[in-house]
Amino acid sequence: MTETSEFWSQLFVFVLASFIGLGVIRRVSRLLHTPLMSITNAISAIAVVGSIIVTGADYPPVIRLMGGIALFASMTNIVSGFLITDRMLKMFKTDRKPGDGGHS
Amino acid sequence: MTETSEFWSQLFVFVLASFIGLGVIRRVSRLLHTPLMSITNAISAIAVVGSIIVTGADYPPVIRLMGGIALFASMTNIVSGFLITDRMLKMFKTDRKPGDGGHS
Amino acid sequence: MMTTLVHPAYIVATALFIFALHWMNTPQTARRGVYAGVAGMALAVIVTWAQPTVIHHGWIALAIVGGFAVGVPLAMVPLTAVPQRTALSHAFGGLAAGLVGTAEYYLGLGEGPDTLTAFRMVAIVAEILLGFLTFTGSLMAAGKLQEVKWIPQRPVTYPLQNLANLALLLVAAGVGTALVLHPTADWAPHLFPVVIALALLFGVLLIIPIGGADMPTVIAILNAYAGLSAVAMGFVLDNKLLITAGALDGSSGLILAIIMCKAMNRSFTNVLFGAFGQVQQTKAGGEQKVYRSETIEGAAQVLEQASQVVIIPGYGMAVAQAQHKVRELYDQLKKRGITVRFAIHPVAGRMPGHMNVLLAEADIPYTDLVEMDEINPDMPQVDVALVVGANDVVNPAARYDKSSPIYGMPIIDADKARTVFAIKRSKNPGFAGIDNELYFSDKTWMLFGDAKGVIGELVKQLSGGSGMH
Amino acid sequence: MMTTLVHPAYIVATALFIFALHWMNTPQTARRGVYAGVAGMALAVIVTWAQPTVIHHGWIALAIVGGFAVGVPLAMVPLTAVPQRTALSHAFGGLAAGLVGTAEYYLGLGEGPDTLTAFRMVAIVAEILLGFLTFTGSLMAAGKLQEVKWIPQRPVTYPLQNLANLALLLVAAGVGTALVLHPTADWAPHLFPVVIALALLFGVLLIIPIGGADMPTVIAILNAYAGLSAVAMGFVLDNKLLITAGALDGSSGLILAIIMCKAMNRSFTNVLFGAFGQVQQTKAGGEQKVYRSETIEGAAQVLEQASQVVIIPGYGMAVAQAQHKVRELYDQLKKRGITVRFAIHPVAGRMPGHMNVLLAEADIPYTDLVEMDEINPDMPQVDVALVVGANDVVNPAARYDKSSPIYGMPIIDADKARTVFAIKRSKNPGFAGIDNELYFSDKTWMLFGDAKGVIGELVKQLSGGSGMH
Ligand SMILES: NC(=O)c1ccc[n+]([C@@H]2O[C@H](COP(=O)([O-])OP(=O)(O)OC[C@H]3O[C@@H](n4cnc5c(N)ncnc54)[C@H](OP(=O)(O)O)[C@@H]3O)[C@@H](O)[C@H]2O)c1
Ligand SMILES: NC(=O)c1ccc[n+]([C@@H]2O[C@H](COP(=O)([O-])OP(=O)(O)OC[C@H]3O[C@@H](n4cnc5c(N)ncnc54)[C@H](OP(=O)(O)O)[C@@H]3O)[C@@H](O)[C@H]2O)c1
Repeated sequence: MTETSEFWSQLFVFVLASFIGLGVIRRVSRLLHTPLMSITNAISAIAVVGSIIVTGADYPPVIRLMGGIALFASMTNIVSGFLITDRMLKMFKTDRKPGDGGHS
Repeated sequence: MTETSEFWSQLFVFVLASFIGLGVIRRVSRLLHTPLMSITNAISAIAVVGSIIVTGADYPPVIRLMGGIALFASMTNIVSGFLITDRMLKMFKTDRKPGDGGHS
Repeated sequence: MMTTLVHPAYIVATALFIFALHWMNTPQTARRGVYAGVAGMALAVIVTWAQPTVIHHGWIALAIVGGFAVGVPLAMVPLTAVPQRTALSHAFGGLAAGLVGTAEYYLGLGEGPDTLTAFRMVAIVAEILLGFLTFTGSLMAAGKLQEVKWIPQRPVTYPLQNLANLALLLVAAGVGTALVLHPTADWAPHLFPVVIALALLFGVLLIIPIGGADMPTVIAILNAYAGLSAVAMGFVLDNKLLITAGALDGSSGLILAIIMCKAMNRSFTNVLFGAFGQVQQTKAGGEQKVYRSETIEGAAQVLEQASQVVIIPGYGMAVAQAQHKVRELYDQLKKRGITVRFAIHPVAGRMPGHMNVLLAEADIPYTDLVEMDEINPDMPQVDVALVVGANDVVNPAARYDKSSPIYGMPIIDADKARTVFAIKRSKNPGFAGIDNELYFSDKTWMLFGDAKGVIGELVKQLSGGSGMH
Repeated sequence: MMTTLVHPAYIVATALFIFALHWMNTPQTARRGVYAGVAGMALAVIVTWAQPTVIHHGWIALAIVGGFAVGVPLAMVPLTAVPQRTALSHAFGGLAAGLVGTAEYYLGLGEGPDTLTAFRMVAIVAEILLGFLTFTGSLMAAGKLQEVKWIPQRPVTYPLQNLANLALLLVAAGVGTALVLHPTADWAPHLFPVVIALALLFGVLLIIPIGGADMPTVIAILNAYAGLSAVAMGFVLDNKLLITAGALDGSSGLILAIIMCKAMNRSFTNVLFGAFGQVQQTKAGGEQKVYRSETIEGAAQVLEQASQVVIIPGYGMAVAQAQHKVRELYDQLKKRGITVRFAIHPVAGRMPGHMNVLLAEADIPYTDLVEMDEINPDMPQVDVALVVGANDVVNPAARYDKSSPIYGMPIIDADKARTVFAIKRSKNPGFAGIDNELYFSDKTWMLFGDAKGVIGELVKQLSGGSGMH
């Protein structure tokens, strides 16, 4: 598969993914816009796969160092992103149970 | 790009496209399920692009003949599919205008 | 130049197709959807035709002209024939996919082994299997719907049928695998036609045991197959536009099939292997219960007195082509300040959305077409429920009679209305082939006769009588 | 083996991510969404780590441990700090993208010209530009939201600012183009850091002129940038999982930004280049109109008499952390059989959904949180509208005063209620920096003081008084 047609197939994926993104996000409940922000953070930290390769492959240390920092940054987003999302979502209840639902 | 990874990128596209398809079709108005059937017919006749290549390229006549028949078949679907869809959709009105809206 | 243009063009076409289906979500934007679809299609065709590899143009032009010559009349069929037309177009789609797949295989043979990689062969075999079985299967379905003489309407069943079909499928799969493993073996070119033959045969056998009335569901499933065959072609040609369009088509077929099965409270397997239509044969005929029929005059008077009328159309209205008469009735009643609404059951008629299209054709505002779930709560307040050639979709047995084949299927609560008029020609049952106690209820009055005729009479009465008011 | 496993794994991960966002469409399924997201992420990480090309594991493990060490505490921040945390995570995301892009470039240099094709270079340059400007930009935004000393809250403007920024952008683009055309020229490796520097600088300059209160919108836009940089990385690494996830992130940022701008009736350009917060400076201070304030006792009595109470929370409730007190008030009133609902304005607070999260934290059932459009029709029947630290979102000037900066922004019709109580600390204006005539209307009574304190008092009154009923 030639280099250009590779680009086009990537662009193709990007277009389809954007359609899905716009379609799905538009239907996210307004109640959950704050958690939405944090979960998309976490998901876009999928960039971590790129940094894993760079960090772990047999490359010059300086390169691998860059990868390592990137990996650390992404990992932070993943962990904090998912955790805080779940923490917020835990709070949403229909019927009030006495006591508090996860004060911070 | 290797042959297998080409396959995977096609599968990837297929998965994304199915997500879009299910998402979009589920929201089609119940009023329009009959026109929906005919317009999807027409759209899936995009297979025409395959037959155009086969028919027009410098291939042995028997191959090109198969392509030609396929092209004819797809073309029929495109034409009749879009035409009948539009014919049906023309009929849907909110406020009645006297006289008929496209009797057949 | 053209070769580079093809990629962006295909992306644009894909986007246009997605918008086309997206805009079908409301009648206001639906026609825009058609234009988007046409634009995408035109773009794709032109760009492809302009490819440098395309050097012979005669046949292409010829095929396109032929496509128009056949396509235009095919688009003019009466709306009652839409199911057949749809089936036919699936046949064409399957054929196209099968032929291109075949061509690709023999081309690959010419170019030598490296082109026919295992993965490519899998795609090709899948393409021809799906393509050709959709071809014959859809032809059979179209035939049954068109009620062609030599195609048996009633399900044809024989012992071990499903087993036989399964065996056939396995053989086809086996031969296919052989081809995948040794695509260039000298016996391969001769084995390939065998796969085609098996696929064609399988398509026929798949449809034979299914009753004519189940065809709409089958058509939706064949629709999904046709879509998948287009996807397979996309894999063979590494064309993502094909893959996407095929997937869209496939999802549509799948979703419609599911909706129908849900609304009929049946499962896929039951539709495909249940030989459902048989019930029709066994149960039909011989009711001894008493119908009470009403005269046109009487019915007309009751209608005039009503303030809330709900018309429940069914397959019978389609058969009788009564929608235009129904509209005249609608006008007459409206003139008298009576609120008239139509109760639309998801599977009334013989295809999804059947009633909506017919009534829209008769120029009835779609704002007066109410879905089952919305109208049922109001039924108790309704003075007159006028059942026009509907049967199963108003059969109360679906609510409680566990033995009934339609048990559990949601229905329109016609029996909750104060008075019910039911128009049908005879004492014969409907699609499900079972009695409908609604007709024997003491609030129901039958108006026997062809729907078109009966309603025509009603209109005459009302228009005639209307002067004296 | 692992190399073949990576493709299906990535496809599954993609699907899981899509489901994760899909399930966010209702609170019932939202948590399932989180689990799906975690599963997809774990799958992707494990499979990638298991790739044969990955031979050094020490640093990876270290970085992951570090990620947890920093990530867990970051997830424990108080909800009022969520905007800052979000901004910070965009900074991290941008940094990661930028670094990987840089690494890829220098790796490519090593492998020779054929790897650094034009298209690949475009992707790399886009990645580092987006990545690094998102990095510094988000840091600035976080700083402004955290109200860090040495980052000016108020917009910093200077003549020809936008022009200067534009020029800078053009320079960066120019240098980038040079790199794309001659990626392996001997000056290229030295020019590359220049692009990085420019991107970092641009990120700072982009944020400086924007007022602290506009940060939420800016954050959403930076969110979109972060997503796009992930997409660019996907292009560089030819990784479709990255492209998809990035696109999902990008759409989310875009849509949230649009929602906010719509609800504030402002345009993107106005937010980005309008230096909006300035208004705050010019208009703030010096109202001469008369406020009529009410005593806690009085307010408590009126509340007790009411049968319909609507609480309208705003940024002030967040600042005061008053949500738990608000809940106690809610309980007190409910005990008396009073219907209490919360009117949620789409941009109340400082981020989308801000109020919902705070009230949910206080364990108030989200079924009592009503959106603006739903509650407004009921406002005339409401006995008491209790405004808790909200200002702009209840400012009637938005309806008619063309000169007002919030003109045209949809508001909650607090002024339509029979009686209005407004809790705020001072006579200072809100985010938009303008007077709010609602406070001077003859049906409004001010309860000056910190929201937490005031509501606490109210609750004391009611709980104390409740005995006598
Ligand atoms: N819509 C779909 O997608 C779909 C798909 C598959 C299956 N089905 C099935 O089709 C059935 C549809 O229910 P339905 O109530 O609409 O139709 P139905 O149950 O098939 O009943 C149609 C009725 O119309 C009467 N009729 C036929 N021709 C007539 C004419 N010219 N004038 C007056 N009456 C006439 C028939 O009685 P006479 O013969 O006595 O006149 C029959 O009782 C359901 O069982 C559904 O499951 C629908
Ligand atoms: N939500 C978003 O996504 C978003 C994004 C960007 C911009 N915005 C803007 O932010 C604004 C939000 O409107 P809003 O009405 O929620 O907030 P606001 O207009 O900013 O008003 C907040 C009010 O709360 C009062 N307050 C502050 N601290 C308080 C405390 N501790 N106790 C009691 N009262 C306190 C303030 O008055 P005192 O200082 O006198 O106490 C102020 O009047 C809108 O203009 C919106 O456009 C929102």
